[in-house]
Amino acid sequence: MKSAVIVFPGSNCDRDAAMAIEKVTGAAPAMVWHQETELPEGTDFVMLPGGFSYGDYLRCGAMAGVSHIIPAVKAHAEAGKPVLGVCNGFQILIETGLLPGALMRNASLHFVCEKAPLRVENANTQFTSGYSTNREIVIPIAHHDGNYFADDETLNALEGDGRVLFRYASNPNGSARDIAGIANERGNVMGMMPHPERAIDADHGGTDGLALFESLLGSA
Amino acid sequence: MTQFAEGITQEIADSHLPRDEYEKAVEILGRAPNLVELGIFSVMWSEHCSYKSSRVHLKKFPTTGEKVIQGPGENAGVVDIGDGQACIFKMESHNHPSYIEPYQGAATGVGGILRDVFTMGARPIALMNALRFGAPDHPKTRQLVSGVVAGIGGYGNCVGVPTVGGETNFHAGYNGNILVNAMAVGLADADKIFYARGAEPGQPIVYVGSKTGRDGIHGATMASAEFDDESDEKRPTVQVGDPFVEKKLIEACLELMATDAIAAVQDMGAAGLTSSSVEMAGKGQVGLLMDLDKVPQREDNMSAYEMMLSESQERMLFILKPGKEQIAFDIFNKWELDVATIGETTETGRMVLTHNGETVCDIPLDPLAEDAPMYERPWARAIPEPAVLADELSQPKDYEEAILTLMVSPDLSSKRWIWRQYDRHVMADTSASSEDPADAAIVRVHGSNKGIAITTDCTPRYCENHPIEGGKQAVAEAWRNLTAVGADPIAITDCMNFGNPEKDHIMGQFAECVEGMSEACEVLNFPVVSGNVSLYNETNGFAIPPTPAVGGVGLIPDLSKRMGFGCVAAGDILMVVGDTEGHLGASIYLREMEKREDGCPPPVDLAVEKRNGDFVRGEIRKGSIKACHDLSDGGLAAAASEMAMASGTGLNLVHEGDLPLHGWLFGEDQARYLLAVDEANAKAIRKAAKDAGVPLHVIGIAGGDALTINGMIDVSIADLKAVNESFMPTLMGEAE
Amino acid sequence: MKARIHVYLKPGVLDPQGAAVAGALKNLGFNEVESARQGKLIELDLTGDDADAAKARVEDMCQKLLANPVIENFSIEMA
Amino acid sequence: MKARIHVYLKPGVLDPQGAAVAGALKNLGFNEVESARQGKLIELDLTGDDADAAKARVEDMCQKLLANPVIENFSIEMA
Ligand SMILES: Nc1ncnc2c1ncn2[C@@H]1O[C@H](COP(=O)(O)OP(=O)(O)O)[C@@H](O)[C@H]1O
Ligand SMILES: [Mg+2]
Repeated sequence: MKSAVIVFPGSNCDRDAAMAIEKVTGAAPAMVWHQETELPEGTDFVMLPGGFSYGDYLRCGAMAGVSHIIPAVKAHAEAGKPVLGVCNGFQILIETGLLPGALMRNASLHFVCEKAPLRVENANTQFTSGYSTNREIVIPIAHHDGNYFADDETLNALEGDGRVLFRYASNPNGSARDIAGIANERGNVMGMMPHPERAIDADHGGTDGLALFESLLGSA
Repeated sequence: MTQFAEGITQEIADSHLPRDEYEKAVEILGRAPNLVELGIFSVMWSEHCSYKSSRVHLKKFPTTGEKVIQGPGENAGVVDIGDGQACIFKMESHNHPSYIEPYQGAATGVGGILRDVFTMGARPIALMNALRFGAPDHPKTRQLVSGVVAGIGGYGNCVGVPTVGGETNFHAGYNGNILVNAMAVGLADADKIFYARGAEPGQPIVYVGSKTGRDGIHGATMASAEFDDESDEKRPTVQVGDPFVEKKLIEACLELMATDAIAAVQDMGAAGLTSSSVEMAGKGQVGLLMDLDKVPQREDNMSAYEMMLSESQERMLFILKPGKEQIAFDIFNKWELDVATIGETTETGRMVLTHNGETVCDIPLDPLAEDAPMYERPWARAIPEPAVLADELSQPKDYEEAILTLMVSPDLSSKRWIWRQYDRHVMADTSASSEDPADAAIVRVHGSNKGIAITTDCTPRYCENHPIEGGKQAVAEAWRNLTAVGADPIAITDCMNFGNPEKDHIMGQFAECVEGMSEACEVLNFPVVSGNVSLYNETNGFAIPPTPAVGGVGLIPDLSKRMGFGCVAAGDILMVVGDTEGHLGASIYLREMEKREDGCPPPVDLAVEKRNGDFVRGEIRKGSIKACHDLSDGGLAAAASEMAMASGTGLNLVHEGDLPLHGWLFGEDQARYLLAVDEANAKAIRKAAKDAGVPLHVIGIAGGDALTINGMIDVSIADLKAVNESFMPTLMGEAE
Repeated sequence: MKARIHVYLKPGVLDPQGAAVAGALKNLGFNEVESARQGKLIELDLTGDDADAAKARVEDMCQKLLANPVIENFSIEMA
Repeated sequence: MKARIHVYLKPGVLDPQGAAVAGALKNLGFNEVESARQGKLIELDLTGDDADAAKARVEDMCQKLLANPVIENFSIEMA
C-alpha cells in the first residue's frame, strides 16, 4: 500500500497524518509538496491533512483547492482510488468539488477544540469497515469552520445513499443533521472534520481513530 | 548649551530621550544625533530593550546549574533534557498592545515568543498563556477577554503549535492594564542551538520574512510608557500578525538551520531591525553596514527612521557565512517569503546605514550597548501585614455554600470557555493539557517516552501583601506543580509585570519579588534561564498588583509514570502531605467570604517545600500513588473539589484536632499535596513518610458522589460541576 | 486600474456571522435590525488600461478562486 | 430599508488576507494583479423609513460593533 500526504503552505497536521499512516502500514507515506503536478508512481492512497492552508484566508481550503497538485489528486479520485481529507483537508476537498456542500463558520463563531463523541453511521465502506454501524467513538476536533451546510436535496441524497459516515453525538458546530464526515457517490473520497490521526495512541487522544486507517490500509 | 542636528528641536529630542540620556548620546557621537540616530538611541535605551531599571536586580537571579546550556542573554533559555536533546523556552509580555487591540495584541504576542524560540533552532512544541484581566463586572472586561482569547487561539492554532495550558485571574487591579504573558517551549538537538553571537566581519546580513511597513513604530518605547486616558488616541499603527507567514517562517528557518549556512540569527522583535542588528553586532563584536534601500518594503517612500523602528511582525535577520546566501535564497523562495541581502558585517565597530545613497546613521556600537543607561532607582520595602489565622475569624454559617462560593469564584472557576478555543492536540504529542486533571501540562518528546512538563504560576495577591513571600511562592508553586505530575523540575522563565518603577514602593515590589524568587530558585535548584520585564503597567496612577509570572519546565523520564488527579476509586485512602496551620491571610476564602484582601500570605518554608516535594515525586516514581494534586488557591477544599469533579468519585474527609474547620479546609499553607492511595499501599507510604520525616496525614476515604466533611457537610459532584462551569459562560454572556 | 468585487452568500445559504451580527446589534438596543448578511469586499490593483478586457479577467478570477459558486454570488465594479 | 456597509482596513495596516489572495491569483497566472485588499461587506435590513435617521443609527452601529476603530474604516450606503 503506497500512501501520499499532500503538504500545502500552512498545513500543520501533515506530520500527524504521516505518523498514523506509518503506524498502520509500517511504511512512511510520501510527503508531496503542493507545487508538484504528479503523485509518486503507484500511489494507492492520498491524504489531505489538517491545518490552515494559506492561513484559512479568503475561504478555508480555497487557495489550496487551486494549487498545482490538485489536478493529480482529482485524477487519482476519478480513477476510483481512495482519498481522505481531514479538517482542512475536508474543506479543500469541498472547494475542489470532490465532495458536496460547504463548511461554514461554527455556529458559536468560536474555534472549538474538544474530544467529540461521534456515531459511526455506515460501517460498510472502505473507510469505516473497521467499525460497526452505530458504534460510538471519541475523536478530537479542532476547527473554526466545520459547520456543514448543503441544500436539503443534497442532504437527503447523502443520507439516502449511506454517504454520511459519521455524525456528532452532540453537535459542536451547528452542522446540518449533525454531519461530521461524508463520502462521494462512488465511495472512494471521504472528508471529515474530526481528526482520526490524533486518536491512534491510548495516552494521546485515545485509539478510536486507528480503525479508520486500518479499514483503509489494512493493519501492518 | 544643548546642540541639535538640523531639523531637530528640543521637543523632538524630548520625545525620544530624557535630557541626560540625550547629552550622553551627543557625547558618544561627538556631535548631535540626527533623527534616525535619535530613534535608534531611544529604542535601544528604552526600558523594554535596555532593562535600565531592572538590570541591577535581575543580576540576583541564580542562572546556572548542571542542566543549564544557555541562561539569560539570548533569545530564550536552553536546558539539557538528556539523550543529546535540549529544551528551549521563554515567556514574554504583550500587555499594552493587548489592551489597545486585544485580538492583534495577543496574537502578535504569541508570534513574538514563538520567534524567540525557533530563532534558536528549536521546533516549537507547546504554548502557554498567563492572563490577568480586570474585575468581571468592569465594562471593558468581556470584550478584552473575548479579543485576547480569540487572538491567542487564532495565532497558535494556525501555526500548529498546541496551546496546552496557562492561568487566568480577574481582579480590579488590572482594570486599566491587563496582562497577556505568553510562553513558548521548543526542542532541539543540544549541539544544534543557534545564537545571536557568532558573527564575524565580512559576512552578509540577510533579511527574511514579511515586508517592512509602518507598523507599531515606537511600540518599544510605548511599551515603556505609562497609560493615561488619551492613550487611545496616541497609539501608533497597530501591528497585525500573520500566522500563515509565521508558519512558513518556522519551516523555512528550520530548513536553513539544518544546513551549515548560519553565523548568527536574531528575530526582529521590539524595535525590529534596530535591536536585532545591534544585538548581533554587539555579541559578535563586529560593525554593520546596511543599505536600507534593499529592505523589502510594504509601503511607498518609507523613511530610514521608519524602517529602523518599524515593528512589522514575522521578520528575521540572519548573518550568514560568506558564499552561503544562495542556500538561504532557495529555501525562502520555495516558501514564498521575502528574502534580501541588506548589508554586511564590518570591522569598523560602527553601525552605518545608507538610504537613497546617503549615509543616514553612523553610531559606534560598543557605547550604544555598554553606555546604555542603568538606574539604581530608589526603592522602599513593603510593610509586612500581620498573619490571619483561622481562630481570628468566625466560621462560615454554611460550609456547603462557602465551598460552592469558592468554586464559582473567578479565579477558581473552570476556564473551559477559554481553552476550548485553543488547539491543544495538534502535533499529536500532548499527554496532558488544560482539559486534563494534572497540575502541569505534559508534552511528549516526539518519538520518545520522555515528557516535558510545563506550568505557569504566580499569586499576585500574595505579592501585593508581601513581595518577598509572594516571589518565593510563585517559584515554589511552579516547582510543586511540576513535582505533582511526577516531573523533575529543571528551570524557569519569568515575566516580571509591575507598575511605574519611578515610584519607590513599586520599585520596592520589584526588588523584593526578585529577592524572594532568587532565594526559592537557589534552594530548589531551579535556575532562571530566560524572562522578560514589563514595567509601567499603570493607568492614571493606579498600578497593577505586582505580578512576577513564572514559567516552569520539568522532565518526566518515563511517561508511563506520569501523575494526575483523575484516577480515584471508591476505597482509596486520602492523605495530605505537609502540615496545615490554617493560614487565611490574602487567601481566596478571605476575599470571597469575608470580602477582605489583607493579611500576610502563607509563609513559604523552602526546605520543607523541597523535602515534601522530593518525597512525593519519589513515591510517584515507585507507583504507590494513584492521584496527586497540589494544594494552593482555596486550600484543601478546592483541591478536594477538583479531584472529586475530575474523577467522578466522591471524597469523604474527616477533620480531627483543634484547628478550626475553616482553617483546615480553606487555609492556603504551602508545601502541601493531596494524595489518593490504594488501600494496599497505605501502610507502606506512611512508613516511608515517617522515615523521611515528612508529615503525612490520613484525612479520609474516597467513595460516593459527593464531597463530604465529617459526615455533615455534603456537596454533590453535580452541584460542584454546575457552579464551577458557570462563571465563564455567564461572564461572556453565553450561558445556556 | 482598480477592480472592486463584492462577494455575497446566495439567498438561503446559512450565514452564521450575519446571524450573530444581527443578534449582537439587537442586544445593543438596535431593535430596527431585522436581519444582517455578511459578505466580502475585495479590491484589486491591476496593471493595464483596457477596462473591458480587465473586467473579463476579473470575472475569471472570481470563477476560479474569489467566489465559491456553490454558495456565493459576486459582482464587479471597475474604477 | 437596507443599509450596505463596507468595512476595510485603514491604509498602512497589514492585510494578510489580501496579500495571500494576491499571491494565489499570481500563481493562477493572473500576473496583472499588483495587490489585493480584503474587507467586509455587511448588509442590514432595517425597519422604519426615515433614511437619514436610520443612517445615523447605522453609523452608531459601526462605531460600537461592526468596525474596529483601531484598525478599520467604514462607509455606509442606504438603499
Ligand atoms: N526577568 C528576567 N529574568 C531573566 N532573564 C530576563 C528577564 N528579563 C529579560 N531577561 C533576559 O534578557 C534578554 C533580553 O530579554 P528580551 O528583550 O525580552 O528578549 P527578546 O529581545 O528576545 O524579546 C533575554 O535573554 C531574556 O531572557
Ligand atoms: Mg528575541
